[in-house]
Amino acid sequence: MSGSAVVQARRLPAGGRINRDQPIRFSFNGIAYQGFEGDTLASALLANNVNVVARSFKYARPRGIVGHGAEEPNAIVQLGHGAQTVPNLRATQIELYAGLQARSVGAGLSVNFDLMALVGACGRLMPPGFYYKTFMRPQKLWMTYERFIRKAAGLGSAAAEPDPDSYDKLNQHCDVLVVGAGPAGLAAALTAARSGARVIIADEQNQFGGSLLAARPTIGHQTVALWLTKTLAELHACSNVEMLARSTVFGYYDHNFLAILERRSDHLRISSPSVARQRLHRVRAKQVVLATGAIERPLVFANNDVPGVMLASSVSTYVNRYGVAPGTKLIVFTCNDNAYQAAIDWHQAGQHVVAIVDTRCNPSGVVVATAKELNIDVIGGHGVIEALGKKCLQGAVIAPLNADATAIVGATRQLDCDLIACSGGWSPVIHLSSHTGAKPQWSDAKVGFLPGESIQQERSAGAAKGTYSLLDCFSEGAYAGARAAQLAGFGNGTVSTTTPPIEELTEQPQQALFLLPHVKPVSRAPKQFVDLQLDVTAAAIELAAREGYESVEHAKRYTALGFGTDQGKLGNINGIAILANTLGQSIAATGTTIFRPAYTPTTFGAIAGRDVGDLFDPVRYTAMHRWHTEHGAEWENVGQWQRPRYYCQPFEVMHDAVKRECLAVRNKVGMLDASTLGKIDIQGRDAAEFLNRIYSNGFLKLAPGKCRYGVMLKEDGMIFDDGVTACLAENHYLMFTTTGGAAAVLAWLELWQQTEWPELDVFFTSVTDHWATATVTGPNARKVLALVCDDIDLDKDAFKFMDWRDGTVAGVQARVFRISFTGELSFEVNVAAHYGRYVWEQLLAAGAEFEITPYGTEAMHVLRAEKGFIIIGQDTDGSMTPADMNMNWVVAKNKSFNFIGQRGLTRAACQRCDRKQLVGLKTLQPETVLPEGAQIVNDPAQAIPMKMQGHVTSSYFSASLGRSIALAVVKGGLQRMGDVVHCPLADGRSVAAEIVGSVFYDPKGERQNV
Amino acid sequence: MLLITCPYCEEARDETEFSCSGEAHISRPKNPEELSDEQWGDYLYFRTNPRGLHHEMWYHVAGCRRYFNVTRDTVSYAILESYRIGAEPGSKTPASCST
Amino acid sequence: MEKYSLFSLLKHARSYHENWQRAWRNPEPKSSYDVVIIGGGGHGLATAYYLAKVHGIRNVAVIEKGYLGGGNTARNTTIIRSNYLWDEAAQLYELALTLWEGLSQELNFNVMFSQRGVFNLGHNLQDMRDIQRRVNANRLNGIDGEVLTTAQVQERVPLLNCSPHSRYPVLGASFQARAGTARHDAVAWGYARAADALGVDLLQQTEVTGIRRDNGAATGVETTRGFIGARKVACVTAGNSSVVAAMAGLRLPIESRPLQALVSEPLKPCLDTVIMSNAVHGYISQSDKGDLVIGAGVDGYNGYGQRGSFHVIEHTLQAICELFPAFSRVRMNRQWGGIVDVCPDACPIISKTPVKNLYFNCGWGTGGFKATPGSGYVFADTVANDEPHPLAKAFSLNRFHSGALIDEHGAAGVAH
Amino acid sequence: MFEARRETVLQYALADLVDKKPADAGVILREDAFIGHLNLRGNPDDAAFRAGVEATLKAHLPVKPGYWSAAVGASVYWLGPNEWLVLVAADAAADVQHNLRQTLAGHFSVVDVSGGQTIINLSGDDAGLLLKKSSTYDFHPLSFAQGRCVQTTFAKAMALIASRKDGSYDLVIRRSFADYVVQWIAIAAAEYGFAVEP
Repeated sequence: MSGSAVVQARRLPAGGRINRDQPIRFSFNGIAYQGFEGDTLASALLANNVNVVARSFKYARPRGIVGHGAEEPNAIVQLGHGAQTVPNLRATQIELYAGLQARSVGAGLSVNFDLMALVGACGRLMPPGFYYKTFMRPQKLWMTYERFIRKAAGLGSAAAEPDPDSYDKLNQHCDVLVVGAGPAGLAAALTAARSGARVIIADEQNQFGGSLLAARPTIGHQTVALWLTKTLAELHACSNVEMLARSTVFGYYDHNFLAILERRSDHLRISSPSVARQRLHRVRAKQVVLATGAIERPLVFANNDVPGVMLASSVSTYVNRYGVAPGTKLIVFTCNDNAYQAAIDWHQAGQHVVAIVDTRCNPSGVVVATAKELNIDVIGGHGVIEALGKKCLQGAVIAPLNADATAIVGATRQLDCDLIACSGGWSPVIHLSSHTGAKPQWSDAKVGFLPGESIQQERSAGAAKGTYSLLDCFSEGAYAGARAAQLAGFGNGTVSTTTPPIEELTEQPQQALFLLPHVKPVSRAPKQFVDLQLDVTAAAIELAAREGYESVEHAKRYTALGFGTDQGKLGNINGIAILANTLGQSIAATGTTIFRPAYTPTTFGAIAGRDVGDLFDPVRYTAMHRWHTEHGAEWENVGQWQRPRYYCQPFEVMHDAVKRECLAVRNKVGMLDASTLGKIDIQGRDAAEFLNRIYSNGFLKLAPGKCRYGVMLKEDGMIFDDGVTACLAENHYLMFTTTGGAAAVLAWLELWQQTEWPELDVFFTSVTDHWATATVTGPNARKVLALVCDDIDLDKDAFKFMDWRDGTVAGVQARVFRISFTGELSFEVNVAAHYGRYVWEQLLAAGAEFEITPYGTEAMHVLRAEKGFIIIGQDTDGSMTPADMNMNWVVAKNKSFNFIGQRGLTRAACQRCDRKQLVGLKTLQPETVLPEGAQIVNDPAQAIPMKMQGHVTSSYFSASLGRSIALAVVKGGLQRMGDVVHCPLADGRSVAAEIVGSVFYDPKGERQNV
Repeated sequence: MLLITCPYCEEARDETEFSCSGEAHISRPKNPEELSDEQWGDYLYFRTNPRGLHHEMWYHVAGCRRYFNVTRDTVSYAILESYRIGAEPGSKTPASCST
Repeated sequence: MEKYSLFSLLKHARSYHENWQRAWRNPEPKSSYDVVIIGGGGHGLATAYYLAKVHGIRNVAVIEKGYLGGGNTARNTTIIRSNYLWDEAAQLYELALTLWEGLSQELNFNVMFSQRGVFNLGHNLQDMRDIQRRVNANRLNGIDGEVLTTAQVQERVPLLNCSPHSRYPVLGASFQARAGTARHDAVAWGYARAADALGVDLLQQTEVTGIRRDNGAATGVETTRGFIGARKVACVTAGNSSVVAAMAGLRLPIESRPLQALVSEPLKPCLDTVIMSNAVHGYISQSDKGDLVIGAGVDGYNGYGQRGSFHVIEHTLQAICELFPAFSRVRMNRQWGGIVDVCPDACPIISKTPVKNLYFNCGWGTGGFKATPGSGYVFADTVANDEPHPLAKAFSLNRFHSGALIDEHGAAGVAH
Repeated sequence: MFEARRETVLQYALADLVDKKPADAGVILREDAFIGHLNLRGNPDDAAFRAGVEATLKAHLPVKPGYWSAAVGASVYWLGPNEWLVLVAADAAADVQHNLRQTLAGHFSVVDVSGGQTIINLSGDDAGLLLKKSSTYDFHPLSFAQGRCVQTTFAKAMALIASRKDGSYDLVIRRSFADYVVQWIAIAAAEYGFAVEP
């Protein structure tokens, strides 16, 4: 922070809900200022007489603060810096805290620096869609044009470092969710709470009370203030009520699911990993009350963007809630009674009201009278048609208007002022109701869109429904709360609360006014802004219509109306009205546009929650995981599992390690952690019949003690999963699945049993996690096992290949399977996982004398490839049949039941002989290893596009064979043994290889049978 | 964010506990081998995909692991009923009539 | 058609832009047309344009129930690429990409085709095998592409989290330099304006309620503005294909699913390319306006509501924060949903149908926008000649009976 | 001979957390390790089956969805319309399985899954809040009183969650997800004060 805090020139001597004993120092655009506790950044800036807070997006015009909340289009700032900077926050929604540092976004050096204004001068060259009409030639230059366009666009900047803060979520359930804690919302919450319902009430502001917080503390309002205090006290005391301040309900989703963003730590300036910066409340509500209030609508006149033009309600808010006078000489410009309050508040605050300019011919009624009693000059039948000044307001041009305010009917004159509080009436905040799909309804009486017919369990109350009288808001809210509670099963719908005794103000009807006439036609008048953030003018909308962009969506998209970060909260309705007028049709016929979440911008990190970093996705460990970690395992992610890919010993790189592991298995003995394989226990009288239907090969005659390899197909005949199934006992089987396929296979089995064959008595239970599996494989495997197992006859004739036995291994109850994925003599030892690491270590100890070597998935891949064993998902891709994999032996020809996938296999396309088939490839240079994924052609010299014959699915250097080997799928490959094919690589080389059988090692398969 | 009643757990649960397995009441032909490629293709791939009432199958994967059927409006997403496999839907409204 | 250029802009500026021509007419329907196209999205408008431009068939109407380009054209994340795995798909998308490259000039409407390149990240060994396979296939098909190491990716995308310690580390990527993004609305408007100039009638706010058939042949459409006769009826109604098909008594191998997307607030340039990750499930680019444009996965159930489930958005933003930890403090401005017609093999249907003179172009799933020019080109050809364009042959309906599917799931993966 | 050594599922995961023991912890975690877990399947409408189970376990077989019953020797949790989890003493698992097989006839299945899962007990004033952070299910005491149990999502894993008489909760989780679940709990509970009870 630089310089010393300057005085708060515009701070009123008294009043406001601020703590004047708590001065707070902050800085804006590098200049130090002082505000008070209770200020927002906006109110503090106004207190310090900061008029220009931004430069506009397209024309680089100076802009000031217009509103006081979520609707603010101009005061968009970059908060903080470094990793914790936040772009595009609204100054009107930032609670002031000590040391706050903010900068204008978009602006170049300084918002007061006028160079950018040159761009503004070219404004006439930038009608809507000008970029669709230019920058087309020469074609190759677009990327250059684009770079400049992109630089000019965009508001704030994202951080360049990872977010140091954390976010979390709460899953909430309630009977009644009340959105908004203004008069209607509080009344609703109170009645609902008294009925005993579980209530959540959320409000985006730091204090509850909504509009009541800005109410002037006069006699009439004392009772209101009292009511507020008492209501909040009662709600706080209710155990069935959760009150969420600083909590924006930003989305209303299907089946009454609402998302709330709670801001928890920014205003406290704490940042700790254990305290979430923001919290997402995921609320499932039985009933919802939308008391979201309304936003005042600005009036559209020439140069209405000059700093000093504000919303009337915002002027009141700054005066009453923050004790700030955003100017000295006020003009209130209105077409309704409501805005007179701004003049009255201003006057009461001891400030000078130049005049109230009212477009209605002879305004009358209570507030008008009050204003006149205070000697405020009320000019009826007039409108402000142009604001004067550049960086700050210097006056207003007013003109007499005809009855419907569409034409100027007399001479214009100037009024001296530095603040215009304008009001075109109110727009109910129907965003959330609109999220549900309810179609907004235009009301000529309310001159605004009202919530559409409810689709979800929700109802609107108060200003959100176009009800603006305070008294009606109270009662409407109370009724809505009671009704919601009743529908949720609490109370009988009668209102148990009383509303404060305040006198009812009768208002005169407002005038529907969306665009002020000017002495010049719209196309030639000074800019009349509709959407301040995106610099969309009335002329732009007229032009869009003229060019044929007549539907609201076309006009919006062509002009960018409503696409800003305020989502057109101020501009949309004026814009739609101007379009309607241009097309000569009603607003209702022109229609609104659907609001989408988020109501206000919502932090990515909060929506992501804690599921980032290590917790992004569950990581699954086997029982031996820690042993692997302690012994230098390098990991491979297989689905959610972490499996050792290889174990690195000192001075080894992957290649050495894999070679060592492979040779150990082939020549001595190795051990693999195979625990991740899916395992499903299958029991029931019809288990065999079921397996016989689900597998492509036969399973009716599998005897206890025996295992069989099987392949599962989808109904289209394509391979889906494979694995060994063992018969444990009569009507009792254990199915192994691939590691990645476990969950899908279980769902698949349940699907067929539950939906197609409920008559089959069979139950499936996942036992994947129960068993830890150590695969001992290699010539010495039997010797190793013999040292730790004495109750299984390991003799090769007693315990054959594809048998399994029950027994004890290292004193632990175990199931041992003689199945092999390496082609070597193998025993898969399964024990209850509690004993996994112990048995693993015992086997290692026993194997020490044979130099038993733990190996990982990489060696496993090489070893199985040497044997031509396929891996689902690597050698297949969902478009491969058993025949394609040269595995017709696994397809039963004459089952009584037409197994899953059988019919698919007989379709024309599956019968073609030019399908890709699994073959082996031997590069002509034995040391050359083909890259996996290399494409195969017959003639590498042919022109592009080349005729591709297939691709390499698996490729390794086989240490045992001393050469490279590869598996590939090649069109008609099984008929092409001996052919030489070519793999043209990215680097220009083309590798020649011979098509061979897919079994490279021990073709007769003798080693696994010893 | 759907709230789906599982007819076995007998309570409404968050959508994230379930997975949708497509159109309901598509039973496997009893005699696949007798079907033409055309008929088999229809069974495998062709779906009603209505705009309006849709009978679809869901799997309570994070709950009781049961499959069951749901009648849901594919425009409003409103769920009219959940019913067990084998049961017939109560709401028979032809899909086309609702939008 | 009035020529758009800097000079026309200057000229009109002098007259306060009061004299710009309409981009397209708002005509009354004729009683009949040579070809009626149902669906005024990008594909339908492109089809109309090429029918008129290439085949000289100008007595054409495009019937749109809402506003032009109001469906998926207005809702997608504007990614354009052609690095598909299988020859059939790759060649179709490559035709589209080459058309994109000259489209602004062809239509005299700047569609802002920005060839900023597309990265497809690999997060596990199988991803990398698939990337190798795809890039090799692309190269031999004459489609540009390269495989990059983690270091190369990090160098080109500094903000990307390439830490080996992340849950699913980036192991590498495929990169297609000619790929990129375009301004989605401009595509529809550009084709509309050009087609209109060639005499095509664009009938907005006109809904087709039925397809009239006369002994097995389509003869016209019933609409909310009365019956409109047609020698040929071409349906290009993504998100509604099954419904329109039902009007002609047809069923399609399609499920209509919500596909969600979201944008952040506008930011100063911080990402100058397109990042896609199937394994981590998210894809992201930055629009010229400065918004981060982010795509989510397809929802798991059928839906015509143009809304999806919140948890899909949550998952997508988890992926984005995982890939770009610096974006965690950026804020979501708007989210929405489109309706994608998903085919079992994640490939489109461009086909004649059992009903004579009735043609369907649908099932693009998440690949529709990028294909717009190519789709329109081959479909126009198919309709004009009543014979599949060579590039459309493989995408006919009967593949679902013969079993000759083109399984692009590997390449399609998440939405894009 | 062999000295069979067994490890609890959370042995390592909790070892990393030993120092985390604030006195005023709002969430206290305890692993109930080495319990016998049996997955039981059968038809609840079959009186013989029900009688057989209850006679063998000397416990009530809950047929009402979402309930569990506690008895001296065994507690039984409803998992689905024909599926239950039976918890017994670790060393009793084999016998109980044997006895069930002896007693029951017809279509049923019993599977020992003891090695595949473990029980995490969560107590403390903020245990409920922790569940709210982790699961979409409504654990409000009114709807989730003692005796209730539910299989649902927990963070991005799954769990069987049961509410106990003492106001604490039991989570039955799968072994392979255990480290993830504990890490999640430790982080989510940090703001309430997190302790691990031996």
